[in-house]
Amino acid sequence: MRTRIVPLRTAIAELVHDGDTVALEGFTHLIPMAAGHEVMRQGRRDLTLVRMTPDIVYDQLIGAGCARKLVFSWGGNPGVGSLHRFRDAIQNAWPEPLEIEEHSHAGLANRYVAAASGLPFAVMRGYRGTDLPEHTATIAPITCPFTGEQLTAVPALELDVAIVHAQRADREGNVQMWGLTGVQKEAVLAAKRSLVTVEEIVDELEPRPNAVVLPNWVVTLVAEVPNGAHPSYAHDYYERDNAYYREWDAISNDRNVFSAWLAELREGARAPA
Amino acid sequence: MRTRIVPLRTAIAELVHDGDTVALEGFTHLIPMAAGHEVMRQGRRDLTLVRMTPDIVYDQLIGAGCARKLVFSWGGNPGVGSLHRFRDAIQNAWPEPLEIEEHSHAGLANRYVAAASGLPFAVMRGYRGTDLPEHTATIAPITCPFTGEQLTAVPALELDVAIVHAQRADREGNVQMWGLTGVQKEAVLAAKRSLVTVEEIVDELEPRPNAVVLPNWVVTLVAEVPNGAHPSYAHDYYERDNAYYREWDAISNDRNVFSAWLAELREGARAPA
Amino acid sequence: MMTVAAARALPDGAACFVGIGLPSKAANLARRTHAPDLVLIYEAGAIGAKPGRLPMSIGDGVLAETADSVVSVPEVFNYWLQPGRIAIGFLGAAQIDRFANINTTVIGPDYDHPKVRLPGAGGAPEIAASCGEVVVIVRQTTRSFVEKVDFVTSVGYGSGPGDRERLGLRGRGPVRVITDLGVLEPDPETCELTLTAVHPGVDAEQARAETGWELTVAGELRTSPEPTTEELEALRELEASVLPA
Amino acid sequence: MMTVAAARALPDGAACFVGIGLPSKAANLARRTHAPDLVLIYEAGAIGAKPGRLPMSIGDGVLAETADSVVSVPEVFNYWLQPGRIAIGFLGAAQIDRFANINTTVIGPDYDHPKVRLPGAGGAPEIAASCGEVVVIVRQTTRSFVEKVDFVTSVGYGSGPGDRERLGLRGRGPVRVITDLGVLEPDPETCELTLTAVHPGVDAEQARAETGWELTVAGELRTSPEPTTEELEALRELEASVLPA
Repeated sequence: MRTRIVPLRTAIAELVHDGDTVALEGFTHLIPMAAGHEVMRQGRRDLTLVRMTPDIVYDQLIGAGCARKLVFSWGGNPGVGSLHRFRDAIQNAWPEPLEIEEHSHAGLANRYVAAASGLPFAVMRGYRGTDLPEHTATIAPITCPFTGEQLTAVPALELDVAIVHAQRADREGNVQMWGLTGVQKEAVLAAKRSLVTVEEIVDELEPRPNAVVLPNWVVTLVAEVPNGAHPSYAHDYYERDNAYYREWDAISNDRNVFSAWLAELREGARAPA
Repeated sequence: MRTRIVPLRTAIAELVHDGDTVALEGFTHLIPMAAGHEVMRQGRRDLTLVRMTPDIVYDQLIGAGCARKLVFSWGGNPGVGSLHRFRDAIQNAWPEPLEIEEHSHAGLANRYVAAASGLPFAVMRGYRGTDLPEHTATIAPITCPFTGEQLTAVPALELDVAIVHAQRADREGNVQMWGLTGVQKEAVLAAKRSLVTVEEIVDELEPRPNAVVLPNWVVTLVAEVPNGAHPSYAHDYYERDNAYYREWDAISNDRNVFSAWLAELREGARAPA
Repeated sequence: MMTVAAARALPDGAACFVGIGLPSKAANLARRTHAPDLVLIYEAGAIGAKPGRLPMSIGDGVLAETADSVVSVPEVFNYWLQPGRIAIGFLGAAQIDRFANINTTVIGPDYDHPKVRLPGAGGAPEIAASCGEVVVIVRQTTRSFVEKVDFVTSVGYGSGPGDRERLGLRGRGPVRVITDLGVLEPDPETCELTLTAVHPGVDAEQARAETGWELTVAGELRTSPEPTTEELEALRELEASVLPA
Repeated sequence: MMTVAAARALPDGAACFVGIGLPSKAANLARRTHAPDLVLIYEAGAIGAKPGRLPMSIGDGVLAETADSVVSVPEVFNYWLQPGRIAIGFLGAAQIDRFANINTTVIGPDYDHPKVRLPGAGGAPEIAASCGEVVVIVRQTTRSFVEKVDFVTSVGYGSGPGDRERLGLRGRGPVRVITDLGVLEPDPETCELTLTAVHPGVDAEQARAETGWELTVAGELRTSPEPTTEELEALRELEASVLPA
């Protein structure tokens, strides 16, 4: 049961099905943008999309009508402002209604940890006194059996598919990423199936500082997608394209401009600039 | 509140008090042996000693009468056999009775994690069907508030002092260790006070693969103790002295031989070979 | 002035949990002026970041390159924030109320049909709960300074004295709210935010006019010292250091 | 022969949680013979270790140097073992009973005053609970093969069929007990350990004599194939590879 290395199109077709619960993770760094675009191209629907920081690729997926539900903890265009497609979906149900399940970062991170750990829930200090538990069913009180102290439990976030982007994989499908690596390991370990897009396939993964290695026996598919995190960045490969994040503000702020962008994306092999 | 760099003798005198709960951690690798010897030299008593794998340094501390209680998950001389002083304390109360609190590795590791996380307990799958809960009070059932599934809770293991050994610290007291790093980070974060003995103090900690860095604001004291993990090993500094582990079997197997060894240790600045 | 005042609130050597935007700018300004040993912690996983330029996002590469330690996001929250190891948390707000509760979730009374959907919680609820103390930076207008927030994303003092203790929140809560007009601090008795300082050229009346509740003004209202030449220069350098897009 | 038989029990490509001593030797032998892609996981934090020589301890430096990934001890147990990602767990035992329950804690009926104090649980209880299946290696004598263990450190089949499910243990449990005399497997109906193979030169009577309960012998008792030249050579090389002390 070794990882197979396949083209991105094949990977998405094989792993992501309508109605799946899917996380594309990457905390500002190494966001699997190209994989998200391929999901839009293949027209997946009714997805439950999960992501701590839905930013422009989730704005795009929501605007493209791929999502039925969003599980998240912070939705914005970092350094720029709002996500207009996300707002339009919540405020005006365009292009269709979007159910939301809202957590804090700590809560969502612990939901991934619980799933990666094979536990049904995680315990944390959090949410107490906030209005979140009133609107989010996946938050519950729990009492310490030793001290009687009241804490908060959140259920494991089990995924059908996790998609992450990394700098490298070797020919056997072992994956290496470095720099800020967020919750990517937890997301992959929380998923039944996983896809890692990588900047390049190399002969050997030489050890590096601050590297996370995912052994091939926990990765389903690898696809080589150079520049696959653009406009986010890939540490030691390319910088964040801050201009694109600002451009997105204009593209996404108008339904017609966005729809033209989406049509172009669906026709082309690459995301329109 | 920056880390101070002090001689080992000063560090033990300042941090370890009679009756404290103290963990010397290091999973086969980087065991803080020299620090343990200094605790014996200074004649600390009534300690609650905590360690996943009490091996020869704990055998020594127990034989020296420093411990009132041992919290552990596996006590043996790895690759050799039994710990004779540990056995003699439990089976014959020599040199005095030793209370024990016994866990599995997974349980004890999670107790450190809970304490490092500022939580009163951790949740795990474990212990069910074993005879451990009957004898260990710090194991309790807990029910998932979402699924109703029954799991196991273990309480946070809060330490007065954590002592670990690392390869390096810089002059500001930031600590770097690499190779197998066990539960050392968790132990330090679980403790009110911490001591890190290091092979050397360097000007700068250049980044390395598989390194754990403890920033100086979570480390109380650093002491430079070259060879301080002998007879265990320090990755990239020296190998494990397997012969010493075998010798220890003979030294520890006889109360008189052990007592002579202890007297020599207390007189000398270095551990007798 | 708001950035300078916020930077001044950070004591040298403290560990500080910073969000991107104004908090990050203020924290980096502090590092370049009076607090060179400030320890910056970013939720993306950088412990002890020392960025030479101003990061553009919370996960900017410069944070990993200059950090003492790079850890996973769950570790940041579980091992570093949750146990109360971090002295100061730095938060922004869309709305803040009389008891310093913060809203970054929705504007409007109906969560399911919000007037404006905001980004949401992010790391804020646990920062507000667990940091030793919290500093809030927010522009002061009647839209942002409200009697009661539409949604409690992060707890300040709840509905008044004793609420934090009852909820088991272990940090002290917001000790200072820094605005473009001045500084507000909770009254030690009532926990109500009170105007304790105005910036140069601002008077209490202006601050009261931009506050959505009957703002109490401290008996001894201070005026913030003018930004020093050193502070202004450091700020200019910092702003110039942002990478060209 | 015991080591060779144990090595044969490991299918190529499987992830295998190995303790030090006989399990580690057998797993490394398997890697050098029929299972070059066996993934070795050591509790000290080495995921996918490929030691060129035989490690002396569970935390031997060679494990970190050759591993695909080095992780913390809590991570090994929480992210890798507990969710059932590891196909095979390899355990030793001081005592094992009719239902394959294992004791490595104390010998004697009184925990507080044991006849012999053993090392204790280590990683075994959770390996026995969570690995896909468990292989046990232990020398067969009436002292080690007992009707009922003095202390259940790690659960095999409890008191019989259905117990694992009742306890919520998600792995299949011990599927094979490899001794110096032969191989025992749980009966599919009763879960009782049954002799299914003897090593060359051993007969069922010898095995029954060294078992502390009325040992059932399988209808078709196999004889283990003699160690091949390749296996013996690999074993010799492996033993020679231990670092000089």
